[in-house]
Amino acid sequence: MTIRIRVQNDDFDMAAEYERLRRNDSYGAVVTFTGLVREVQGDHLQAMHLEHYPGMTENVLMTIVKQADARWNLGDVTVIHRVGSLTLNEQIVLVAVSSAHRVDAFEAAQFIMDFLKTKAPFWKKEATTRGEHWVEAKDSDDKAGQRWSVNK
Amino acid sequence: MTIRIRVQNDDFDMAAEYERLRRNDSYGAVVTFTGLVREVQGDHLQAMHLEHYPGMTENVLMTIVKQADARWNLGDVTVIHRVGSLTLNEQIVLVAVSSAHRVDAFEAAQFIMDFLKTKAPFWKKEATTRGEHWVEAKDSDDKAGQRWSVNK
Amino acid sequence: MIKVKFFAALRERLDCNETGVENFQGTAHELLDILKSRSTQWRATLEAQQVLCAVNQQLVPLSAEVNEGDEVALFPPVTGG
Amino acid sequence: MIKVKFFAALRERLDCNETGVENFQGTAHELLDILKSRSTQWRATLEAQQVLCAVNQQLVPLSAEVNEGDEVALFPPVTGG
Repeated sequence: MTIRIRVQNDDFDMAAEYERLRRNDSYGAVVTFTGLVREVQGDHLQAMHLEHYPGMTENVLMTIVKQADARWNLGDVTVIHRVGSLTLNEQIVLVAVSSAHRVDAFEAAQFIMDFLKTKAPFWKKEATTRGEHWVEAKDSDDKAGQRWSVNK
Repeated sequence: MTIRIRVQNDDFDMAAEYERLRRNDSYGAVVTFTGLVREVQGDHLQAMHLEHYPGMTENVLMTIVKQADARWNLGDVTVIHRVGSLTLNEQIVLVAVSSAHRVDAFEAAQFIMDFLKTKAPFWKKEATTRGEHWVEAKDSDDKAGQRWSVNK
Repeated sequence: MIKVKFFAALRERLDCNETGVENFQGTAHELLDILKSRSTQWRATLEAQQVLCAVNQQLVPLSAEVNEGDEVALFPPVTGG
Repeated sequence: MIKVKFFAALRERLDCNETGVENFQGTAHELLDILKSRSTQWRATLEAQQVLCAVNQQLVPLSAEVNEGDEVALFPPVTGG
């Protein structure tokens, strides 16, 4: 199993990351999740700034991936999260998981995203035509994280 | 919403399909599933042949995607499934879903794959060093399809 | 006439892509019985495994009615994806 | 000395990236109380929203012990992804 964790300012090449994961004869399933900067409803987004806690971020992401690997039968996992200034439609995050079986790949990718959203020290600040504000954490993300604590 | 359904002999370009879906400011989440020809355990795969029922296949895939769209809040959906002769590590199927929210994109992509596996008229035949055989349907796929019939 | 198509393992074992059944009125199950009665080999093949049925390219249970001019397809459980 | 880092909205509202607390022994909750007592503005900011705590880059509950030389971080609920 190869785990790749990256926290970076630069954009990432989703196609190259996918190609890296698919080149293994044993894994028949690849699931990717990509998060993009989207428009703010009823307003116009001018920029998004992503702050993080260097050092802690990478450790938390690695811990989350290792928890997923202990729970499902996984091939390779890549997690890339950008920080710094982004604009509308830019890529923020990529989670890519390969596995012999599709259910493992789907569930592990969801698990990693759910915990990234609730445990990894990233914070988003949006600048719109009405000014700057820090994005509020969502209850729905806490709930998404909690569903994995019950054995399914 | 744009729905793209393709049943084709030719390989597909996963990166181009992803780029098509991500170019929309309203959808912040893209989930992709790719199925690949994988090695047969304890044997060596020489080729895979995929047969389908022309006409019916496209209709079934469209019906499945429309059911997903009725159930979740989706952006665009692309389903591409290959037929004919494939070799080890080739791409078989792509399901790509965009949405404003990640949970919708994840669940819809899983739903589409679960029903594709149990309702769409495709059949796989594997050729290994021990001869040719039709792949048997899996109980686990029936179960994966059934879980969507209970309201969650 | 009812046009009947076969796919995958069923098509190979019957050595038949497509056949016709004349003057038929009844359910898909009854149509299957007529096909089984064609030969011991057809009976054996059609009874050896689970057979799914589509009428006019829609999956249906074997209790479904088949009408003159319909396109019926018989095939094993699907294995795509 | 305990090094205390602040992030995101907390860092901006306190106008402070990092501070130090001398001769401290106790829980993260007690450390937070010391920081609140620095000024009415710090108290208001640290009481206005949910504050999460990491000790040596591990998320911990506020009941966790903080020891000499630890790196403590205080921040709002995370919003990445």
